[in-house]
Amino acid sequence: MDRNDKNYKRALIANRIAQELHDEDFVNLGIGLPTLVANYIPAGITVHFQSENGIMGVGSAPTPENQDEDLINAGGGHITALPGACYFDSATSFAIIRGGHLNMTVLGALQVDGKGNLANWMIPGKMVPGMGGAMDLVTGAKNVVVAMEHCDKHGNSKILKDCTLPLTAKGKVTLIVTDMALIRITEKGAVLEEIAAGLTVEEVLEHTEADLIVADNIKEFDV
Amino acid sequence: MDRNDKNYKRALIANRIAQELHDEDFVNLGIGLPTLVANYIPAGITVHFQSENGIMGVGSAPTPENQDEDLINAGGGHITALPGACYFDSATSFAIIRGGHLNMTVLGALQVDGKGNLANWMIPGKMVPGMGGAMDLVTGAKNVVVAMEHCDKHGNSKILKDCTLPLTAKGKVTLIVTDMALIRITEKGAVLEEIAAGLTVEEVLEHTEADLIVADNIKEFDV
Amino acid sequence: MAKVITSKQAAEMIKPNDRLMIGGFLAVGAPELLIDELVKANVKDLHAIVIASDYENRGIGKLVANKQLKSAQVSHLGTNREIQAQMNAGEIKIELVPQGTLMERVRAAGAGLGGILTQTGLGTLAQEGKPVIEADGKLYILEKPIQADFALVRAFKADKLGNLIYNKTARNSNPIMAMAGNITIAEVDEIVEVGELNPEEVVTPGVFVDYLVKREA
Amino acid sequence: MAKVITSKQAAEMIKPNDRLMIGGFLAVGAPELLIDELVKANVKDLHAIVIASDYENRGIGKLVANKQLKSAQVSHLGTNREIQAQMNAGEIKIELVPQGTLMERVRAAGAGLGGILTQTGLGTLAQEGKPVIEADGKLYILEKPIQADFALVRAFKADKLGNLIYNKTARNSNPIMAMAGNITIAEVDEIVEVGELNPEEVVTPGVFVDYLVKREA
Repeated sequence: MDRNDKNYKRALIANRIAQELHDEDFVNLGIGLPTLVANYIPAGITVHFQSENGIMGVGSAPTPENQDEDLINAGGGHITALPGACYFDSATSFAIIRGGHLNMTVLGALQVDGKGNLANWMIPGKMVPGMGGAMDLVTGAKNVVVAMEHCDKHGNSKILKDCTLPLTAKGKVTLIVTDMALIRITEKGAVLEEIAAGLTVEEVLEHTEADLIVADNIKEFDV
Repeated sequence: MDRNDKNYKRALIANRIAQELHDEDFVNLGIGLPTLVANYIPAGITVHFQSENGIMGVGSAPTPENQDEDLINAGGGHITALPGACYFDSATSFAIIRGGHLNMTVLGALQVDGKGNLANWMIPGKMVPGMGGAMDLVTGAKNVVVAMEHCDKHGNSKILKDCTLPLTAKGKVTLIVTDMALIRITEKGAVLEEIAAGLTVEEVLEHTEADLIVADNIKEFDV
Repeated sequence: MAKVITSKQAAEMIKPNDRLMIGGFLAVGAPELLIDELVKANVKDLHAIVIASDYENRGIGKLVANKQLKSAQVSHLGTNREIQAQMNAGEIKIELVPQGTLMERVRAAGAGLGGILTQTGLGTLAQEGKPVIEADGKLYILEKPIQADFALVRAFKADKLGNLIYNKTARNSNPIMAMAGNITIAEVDEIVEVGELNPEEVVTPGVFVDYLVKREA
Repeated sequence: MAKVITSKQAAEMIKPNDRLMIGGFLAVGAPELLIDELVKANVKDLHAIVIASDYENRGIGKLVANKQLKSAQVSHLGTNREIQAQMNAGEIKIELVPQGTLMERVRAAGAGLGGILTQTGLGTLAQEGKPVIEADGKLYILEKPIQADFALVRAFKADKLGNLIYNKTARNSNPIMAMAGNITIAEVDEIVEVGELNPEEVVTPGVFVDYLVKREA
């Protein structure tokens, strides 16, 4: 295994996040890396995946010949519907999201900070894709998990003291999982609870701009 | 015919109101006298009746052996559903009502006044049944038609200068039809447009507390 | 999976001072079995959120007759003399809420809204004590969400995931209340296997439903 | 009865400066036939209310590519470079609206609400220029209804009364927009006789639908 391999990192992050799931959780996964979480559901538990375009019970991707043009996820990708799935309109879909009925949402980030602020929807003057459903998801889900690489391609920390990009939501992130660390946002601050195997706490702190509280019982990822 | 017979009066009022309906109108009828309007739909037009407990396409009353315990109107009476009827939840039902999607609602009144104010939901210290859906209907429907006897049992006008009972809504009534008169609430005031056959304008004015503008082309009810 | 429990187990979860949304319209679509069990358990000091107070011997009227309600948010009392008597005697505190407003306030709780603006009730007693807000030149009453510890609803069929479908006008307030209870318990005629409901036909997604109680045949 | 018209007749109703809600999510559930006809008619200066700007050759992206939009209220532009280019060039005015807020604002228009309170967007750019209101100790953004002259929606089947059902995730924004258009036009695969739809299964009651356009086989 190559710790610097992008696919290795993504698998590590997705796998660790999957361990946070509980039986019968209702979960929304953002596009990209977060989608991979579905591949690592712990044995013996059932998790229900929602997609904000109007389905609960998202199944795996269909084979090309089984694609249905009227059945997609919020990323526009073809999906299947599991037995027991149901369809609903967008207002109901966001009532589920905003009404606190999702146990978890997993999203990518451009930046996140120690106060639980998240920026993932625009870079002024450069990229303005719009927030889509991200602001609703981050504001409404019980647990808001950020899945991302710890540093950007220049090696700079994406976990800042203060986000500098326009926010998606203020103070709503509950957990950050990167290829280096698991950081929980608590009332006391951002707590470094786990580090990836082979790393030292010092290495993680060095690559993190935000102030971290190092947990007494700090552990290695168990994935 | 006996002009003082209650059933005659009710039939007259219902019949006259029915002439206000247009083909393909969506209508909510209150319980009691307003319900009778459905019996006088002009030939050649189709009217769709909603009941606020969650149905569009109310049909006539069932025979006792065809009653369905899960199929009632807002008065609690058994109904039938016409072909093409559909069921919806109460929030959608009131979205129809409050969103201006009904062409007409017909309600009874304890009092109404020349400004289009309506009181029909409580008599302080005496009768407090609650407003049910009346406030929503009167606020939301495009045309709010009051169906009632012109005077109370003591012979006093129910069409007042100002309502004295707690209001159901302010300034929302568009038409008042009684056993004596048809009065339209306009921006200029309450206009006496029609009188029942055999009455004089003076008799109507005598029995009406509210100030009325007598229409130039005043007519007799054509029912 | 929604957990299948007995009506007795359901009633045992409910404690004095709990806030209950109870579905139904003049007792049609009311969870009669759950109500009967609550009457048996005789839990007092409950707060009810209901469209109407139904009849003394049907729907939530049975809780009224057994004097289990200390307060209610309700749109219509006209079919139940007992609740009017208790109200006049100061034994039950009633907040009368226009029915459409009641449904939007319940929906707001389920959908995570902090409130809604409505013209229903403007210039009437329903406006009393509520903020009036101007928006785009018009006045509106700001109506706040109505929360509840439990939503007790009645449906026709459930699958084991808690997806619900209803029967005719017995649907009424049930789907809206199902969204809004902290814990939602659905009393149903039938529980079918996962996959047996048409996914297009589901009215209440199972995500809103915590427990199922099956009516006896 | 909803009036059955051709897509051409539908497009002819729409004039410059009209406000159009158009259903669909990344073009799934978009009324493609109506959009094509609008492109043909080449009506300019339209305002669009849409979840996403879709793709240059699918959904409302086609109206963008043909430069028929002067402005839009939309939650996501990421799949359409053309709209981003037009935005950067000042040719189209974009109001970005969080998707859940967008749906509630559309629903508010259809349901006669003066607005809704939401925490989505608090402390972000989405809050700019909007009233912030305190209710029960929490802050909320007051979001106003979004009105439209026309709602153009896509459904699977209609009956002749305009009752609609949808197919899978092609449902998305369509039922909400159908409630809210001053005039609602539904593009459907099939029109069946009155009574052929199961009344329990109808998603959009016909009262919301003015015109039906049947897709060619």
